[in-house]
Amino acid sequence: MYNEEVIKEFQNLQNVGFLENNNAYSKIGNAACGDIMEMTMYINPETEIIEQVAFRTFGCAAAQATSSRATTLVKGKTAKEALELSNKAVVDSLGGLPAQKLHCSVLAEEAIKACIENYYERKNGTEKKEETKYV
Amino acid sequence: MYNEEVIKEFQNLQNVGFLENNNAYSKIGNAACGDIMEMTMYINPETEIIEQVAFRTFGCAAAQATSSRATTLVKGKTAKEALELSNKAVVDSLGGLPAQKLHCSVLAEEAIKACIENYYERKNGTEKKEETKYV
Amino acid sequence: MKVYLDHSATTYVDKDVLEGMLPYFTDVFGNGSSQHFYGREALKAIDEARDKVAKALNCKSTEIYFTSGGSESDNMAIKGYALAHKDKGNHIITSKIEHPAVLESCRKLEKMGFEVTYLDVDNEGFVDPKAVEAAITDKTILITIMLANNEIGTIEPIKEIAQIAKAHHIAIHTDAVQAIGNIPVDVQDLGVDMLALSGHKFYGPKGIGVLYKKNGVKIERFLDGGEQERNLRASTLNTPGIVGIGYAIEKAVKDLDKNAKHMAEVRDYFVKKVQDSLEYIMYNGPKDSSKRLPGNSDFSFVGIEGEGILFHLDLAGIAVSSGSACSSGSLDPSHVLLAIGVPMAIAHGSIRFSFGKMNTKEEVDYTVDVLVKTVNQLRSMSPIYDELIGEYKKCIMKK
Amino acid sequence: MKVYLDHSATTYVDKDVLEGMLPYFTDVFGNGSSQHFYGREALKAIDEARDKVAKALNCKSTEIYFTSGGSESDNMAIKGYALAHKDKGNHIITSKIEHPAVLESCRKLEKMGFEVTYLDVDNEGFVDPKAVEAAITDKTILITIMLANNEIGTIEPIKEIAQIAKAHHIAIHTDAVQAIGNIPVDVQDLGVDMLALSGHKFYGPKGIGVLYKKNGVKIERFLDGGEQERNLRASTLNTPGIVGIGYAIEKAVKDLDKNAKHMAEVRDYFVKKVQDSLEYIMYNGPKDSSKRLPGNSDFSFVGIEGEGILFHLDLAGIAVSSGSACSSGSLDPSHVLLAIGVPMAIAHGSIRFSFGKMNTKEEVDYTVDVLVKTVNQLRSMSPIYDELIGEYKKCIMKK
Ligand SMILES: Cc1ncc(COP(=O)(O)O)c(C=O)c1O
Ligand SMILES: Cc1ncc(COP(=O)(O)O)c(C=O)c1O
Repeated sequence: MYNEEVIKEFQNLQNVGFLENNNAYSKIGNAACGDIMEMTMYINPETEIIEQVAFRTFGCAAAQATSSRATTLVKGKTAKEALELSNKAVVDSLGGLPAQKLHCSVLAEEAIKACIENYYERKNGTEKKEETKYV
Repeated sequence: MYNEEVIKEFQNLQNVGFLENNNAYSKIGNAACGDIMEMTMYINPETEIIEQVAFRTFGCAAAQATSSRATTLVKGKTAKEALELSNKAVVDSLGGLPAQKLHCSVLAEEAIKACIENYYERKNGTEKKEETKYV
Repeated sequence: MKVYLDHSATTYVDKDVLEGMLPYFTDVFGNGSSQHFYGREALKAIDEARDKVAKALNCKSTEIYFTSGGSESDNMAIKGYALAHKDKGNHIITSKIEHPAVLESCRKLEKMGFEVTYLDVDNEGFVDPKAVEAAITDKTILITIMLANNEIGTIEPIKEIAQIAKAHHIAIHTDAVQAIGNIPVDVQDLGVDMLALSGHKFYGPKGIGVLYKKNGVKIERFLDGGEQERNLRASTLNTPGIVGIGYAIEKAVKDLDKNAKHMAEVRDYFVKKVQDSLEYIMYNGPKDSSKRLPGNSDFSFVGIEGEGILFHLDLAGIAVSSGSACSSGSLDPSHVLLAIGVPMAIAHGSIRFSFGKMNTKEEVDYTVDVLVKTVNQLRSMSPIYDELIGEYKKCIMKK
Repeated sequence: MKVYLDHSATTYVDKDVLEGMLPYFTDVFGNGSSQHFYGREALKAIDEARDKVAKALNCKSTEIYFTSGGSESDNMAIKGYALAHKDKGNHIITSKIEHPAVLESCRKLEKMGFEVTYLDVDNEGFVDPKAVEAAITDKTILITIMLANNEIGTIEPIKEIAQIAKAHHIAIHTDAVQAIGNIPVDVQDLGVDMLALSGHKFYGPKGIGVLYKKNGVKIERFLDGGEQERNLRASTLNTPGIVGIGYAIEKAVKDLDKNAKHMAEVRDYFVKKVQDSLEYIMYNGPKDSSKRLPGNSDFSFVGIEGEGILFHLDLAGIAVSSGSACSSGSLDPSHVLLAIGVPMAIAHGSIRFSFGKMNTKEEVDYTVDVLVKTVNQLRSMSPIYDELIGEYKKCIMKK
């Protein structure tokens, strides 16, 4: 059901992991629904360019492939540019996903947005710690 | 669904026809139900032996085979003996019939009984002509 | 000599159709719902078959549902639509000459509080579109009329009836089980909402059927369980059957003209020969060949009973049907023949000869030979032949 | 290397079973209801298959009904019995871990005014006969509990439950789709009134199933139409499918001990290897092998999501199932795992490995190698592995 491109991405996931030196963090989703996405970035405070990005996920193959692809698409872009990234662009770049898997691609977009929001919150000192609920 | 014996009887029907010189006649059944049996006999008035018997039928293969067999079974018997002939005996002599065809064998028994009754009625002058309804 | 003239009861699976099915029993055996190689391989074959069926019927692949046969397709369409729309109304219109799969589905709905109008047909089996329109009430939710009759071959004016249904915002289902492979079946052109097919009537496998359901038409699920067939028909997909019906329908449509022409020619040759050789017979169904299935012919032989004829032909290697295969073993004469006005006693002496794409004129010659001998023999031993000739004459005069 | 470990989803048709079926597509192609040579030939094969099934289940041939699969058999039994006995009561008892064919049939009945008790199971999936008895009211007409579960292999105490049903004059149906070929299935010994089978789960064809119904037990017809199957299941008989299921069940019963022993051995070898190689896993289902299907194993791998595992195994040529094949594509974790108390997030990381009669220990070695690598890789990229270990410990303590 997945196309070649998705399978290739899944077999060679990019930017997997956790950046200790992050200045942007997000964790979204719900384990009870089978989807958790965690993202860390290092965004250059001068240029606002996303210099490093990493993700970890508890999610299906589509979630893994789309978050991998999404991270490669935002790496090297500015935070502003990254905010423009739509899940459609990620899916298109992978050559499409089965209909019932499209919702998974939204996770990557949401994680990036939440991550960049977190960067601005931290910068502005407005960050609030929320507990993740997963059961 | 029919056994060999029934098929053989069907292919070599005995006593088919109409006896012009009959002294016993019956016609039973209902064409709307797909079953009509007509029987004629010549019964020796002295000995009461059924010397000749013939049948015609508008009916299925089972009706044909059982009436053929029934006539061979009563031929040469006395009217009294013939009245004892059960449809079971006819069916047994043919080695059995499919369950949904058993009712057809009753026709032969009934035709023989009606025919012999007709013989007695004619003899006693109590015969009444009835019209056959078939539609 | 063996002559099979019962193609309306069932056909054999074409050799190449069977060959196409074979890998799906043993090698590509996965469950089409499984998320792995074996499942995907099966699903691919299923998708391809679905596309073939959709192409043949001129609709979208998402409008094709695989079932276990024509009967299930009829049940699913009729009960499924009625139950999903019972808030809108409780009236259904059908005809007196439908297949039992339709009639019995309607009877089941009657038990549940629905009302059903069983329309009369004329003496050739035609439903009158005006009668359909006249039967419509504000409670009518569904019309179900067959595209072609299985006993007497009548091709119903479904296109006209569908236009009436549409004008009144009523859904229309048609049982096309006997039509496919014999006449064009284009759901757009017909304008129907639902349509039923059965694989074994057009050289495909038994135990597989199709329901076409226009997108947007809501029905309640009939077979409950897993989420197969877009959650409308549970049960593990029958891959070999589905692949088979796909190949069969592709072939049926490709060869339609050739086969129909051939069947009509052989059938017409047969009908003429029978009519030339025997008197006091009724040729049941449409006289106009263009309104009759090309392979169908049906005769009543006055004065004799059908099973006797059938059995004599059978002993001579000729396979035909008295009434429809379904009702054989039952004692009632065909409801279809009664509906077109054949008197009861004459209806009992009826035989359907249904031709297939491979039948020949030589087979016809042999069959007519045996038939004529049989009919004459049985008539000679019929106690009511003369009386039934009278019935026959009255009936002919009425027509 | 290709390894098929999804035999509970479906099996291939055995070569000799297929060979037995082949003549019935093309040569002996008649309609089993037809009154001629072609029909009789087909009927003879059907009768023989019916005898084989009856013999395998230890019942009379007149108690066997052929359907289109396990789902239809369940629908026919449950809805058919309920509708035929609605005057006696409107309460049905089933369990929370039934197959969707049973659960959805029950839900449909609820919509029609019936009441259904969905019994809890213990943490190995067992239905407690005492709970069945406690659930009985004076309105209870039917109990339907599966003989063996398709996900976690639990063999339910049907014999005991049937005794309770009998004592209360309540009918009992059992879904034996997963049981046949794996454990003995004897309807007399079990004491059930109805029992469902599906051909493709024991090396027979897809699209064919069996309903055993004890003589005297009344049900309403589900599939309406012609008078096939003693007027209880319409539609032209699927001769090749019926012949196939006949051969398959004969073989399944003959080879039962050998196959079950082999499967249990390979399965046990697999389970031990997995348990020795990975920590924080849950082996779902009965620990006692004698109460578990010999080919079944089911694991939850804490901290990761099932599809990822399934996909990695698939890329390595290994076919397994996450949850049941039916619910794949859906987002809810298996209702069975939730019913036995697996926490939601952990249930998501579950895989069923179901073994067949031809699987080998070499295949197991390869599978465990790939599995261990996969689980470790996915755990390394899981953001909630550590947290879920906590969940897991709590859950284990509760048990
Ligand atoms: C007109 C018509 N409808 C429905 C059916 C039912 O098809 P099946 O027996 O394959 O379910 C048949 C044939 O039996 C038929 O001729
Ligand atoms: C326990 C159980 N019941 C019923 C079914 C339904 O069988 P089928 O899909 O062949 O209709 C299955 C398998 O899918 C099953 O595992």
